[in-house]
Amino acid sequence: MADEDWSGEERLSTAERLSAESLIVDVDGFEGPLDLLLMLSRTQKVDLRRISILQLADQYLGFVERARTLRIELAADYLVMAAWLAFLKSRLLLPPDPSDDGPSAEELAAHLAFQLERLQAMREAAARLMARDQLGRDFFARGLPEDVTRHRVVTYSATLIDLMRAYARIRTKDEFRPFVMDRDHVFTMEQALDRLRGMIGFAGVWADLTSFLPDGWDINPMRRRSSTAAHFAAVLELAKRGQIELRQGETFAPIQLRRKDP
Amino acid sequence: MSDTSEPIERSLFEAPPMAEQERMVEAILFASAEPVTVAELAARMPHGCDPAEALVYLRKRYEGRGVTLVRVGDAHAFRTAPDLGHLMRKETVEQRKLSRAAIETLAIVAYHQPVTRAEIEEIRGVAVSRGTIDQLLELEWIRLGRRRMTPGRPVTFVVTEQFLDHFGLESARDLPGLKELRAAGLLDNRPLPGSQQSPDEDEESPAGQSELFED
Amino acid sequence: MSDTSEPIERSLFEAPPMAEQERMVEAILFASAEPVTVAELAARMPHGCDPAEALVYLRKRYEGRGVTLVRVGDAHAFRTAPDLGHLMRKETVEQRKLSRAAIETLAIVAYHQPVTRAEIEEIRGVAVSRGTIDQLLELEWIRLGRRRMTPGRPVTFVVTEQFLDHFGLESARDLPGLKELRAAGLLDNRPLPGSQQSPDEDEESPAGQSELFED
Repeated sequence: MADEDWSGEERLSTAERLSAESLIVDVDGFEGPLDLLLMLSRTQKVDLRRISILQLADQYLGFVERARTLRIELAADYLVMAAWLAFLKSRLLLPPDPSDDGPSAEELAAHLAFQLERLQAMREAAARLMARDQLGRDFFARGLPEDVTRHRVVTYSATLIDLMRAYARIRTKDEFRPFVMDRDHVFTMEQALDRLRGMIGFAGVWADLTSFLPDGWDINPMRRRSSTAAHFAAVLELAKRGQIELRQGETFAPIQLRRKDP
Repeated sequence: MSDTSEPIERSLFEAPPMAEQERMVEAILFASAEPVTVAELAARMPHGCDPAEALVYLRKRYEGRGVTLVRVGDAHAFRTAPDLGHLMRKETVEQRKLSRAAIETLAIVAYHQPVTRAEIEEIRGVAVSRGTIDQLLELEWIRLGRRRMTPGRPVTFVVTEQFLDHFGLESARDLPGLKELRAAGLLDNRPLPGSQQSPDEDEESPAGQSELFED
Repeated sequence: MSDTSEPIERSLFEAPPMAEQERMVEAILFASAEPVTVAELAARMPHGCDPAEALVYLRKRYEGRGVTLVRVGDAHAFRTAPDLGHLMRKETVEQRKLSRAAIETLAIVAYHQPVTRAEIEEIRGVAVSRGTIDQLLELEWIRLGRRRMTPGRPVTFVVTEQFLDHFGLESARDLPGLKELRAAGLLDNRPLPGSQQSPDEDEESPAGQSELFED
């Protein structure tokens, strides 16, 4: 019973999700691209295998155009099929490209016809299944099952859904920590400035900036970049204060520094 | 350990006569709302009983009655005769209305099992909405099957005994029109032409394609 | 269900034959959750039926069977024959849901087996009480696995056959991965942007996860 408390919240959001999705689904009773095609093929009143895919594609693309003006959410689901059909249509219209080793327009059309036929078959199978006599509607189980004995055994139960939800909950817990920058590989300018202040006293002769980088910050590329940038910014700051001199032979040449004697 | 005592017990008490075994099976099945397997029957009946044989007699006895003995997978149950459903209106439990997507998904799982989510989407031509599979799992009409031994090792779905029980099927082989659909090649998983060139990715191609439909 | 017009049609002519009325009473009594009175039977059966007479025949039919027709006050019901009461020893089972701690622990064992107690605590982020593990052991959903070859040689836990049975799984490998959980809508919670990349990469490697199952 206590369990209901925490699973209730998830169940609610499932319902919310369902209702959110049915908004898209309920448009004119259409559910998806193939669904629409089935309807279109039926209005052509011909064998699915013999329909003009070209004509179908035209009608379909027309529908998507109209649908887009009505509901923008609809388009997202339909557009992939529309793009595919537009491609198929262009294939059917243009002479085959001999250098293209992809499937021919005929193959694509045949596959589409197969998909349509298979979906139609599944629709019919689903209808036949639901038309069957069903338990609790057409036939019934014993209304008063007898579990006679007083011998009481407590069993604990959990469903697979409970198990998966529990695991999902644990695994996503970590994802909810507040957003913080990962500072493992970041060397700040303040840190570099502190370091250099102590070191410039010994920089009587020109020395490469890179030689001032801290130990362990030159192997990992991320650390190297970060510490180089921090130290570069720091020496600029020190030069501005007139504590050091900087020089660079040419563009991209090593930057060198030395203590500026007063 | 208990095996050693078995022969002694048997020699002391013979198995009850078949008519008596039939009564026992009748009582156990009548008392249970859920189908009971032969193994469960055997476990509850005295040593040496043959519930499978008793079931044959019992089934015959109830032929044409208001209550009949049906088989559900490996198990058996008493159910009211379907032609008397109209008398039971009072007992009807308000059933959750399944969405069209859920019904189609259920049919695809039943006819194509074991089937992956990607395959379901390939057949339906649209993404399977998140709640749909959830709902069928919660109804305990489908469950997870073995993972498919293809790249990504996707989970598969199969129908359950509860599904068979609900739709009055002895086994998934008894699905209406199964043979015809198979003969017509409509249960084949035919990949999109052109995706064959790379056999490694072949299995993945329906998945890759249907991901395009995902939001 | 299409039979709804039947009773009306029949009532214009005559009541169904007694054998048919007997079937009806049999089905109604079987499916009803409570004993049914003659008046209730009459109300549910077609016009002109005589349930009292049908009950007499039905009672006779079930004489000496595994199930008998008994009178409970004014009403009638099927009951197990008294001499077979011992077969109903199927304990009355009280179902309780597992505690949140227990189900989380179980999930971690299933997904990460073989796993030590310290590892379970690390993944859950809280201590696991002795009672929780004992309960899962007692339920025979987890058992002790091999000792880990690390300092202290801690015991590990793995899931059992009974676990697979209860959850309708063919193997622990068939458990869906995080990505599939999310696809199935079981992971409603969207991660915060920024923390998204690395966990997603984790999910992409179900192979890595399933390696944990290798022994």
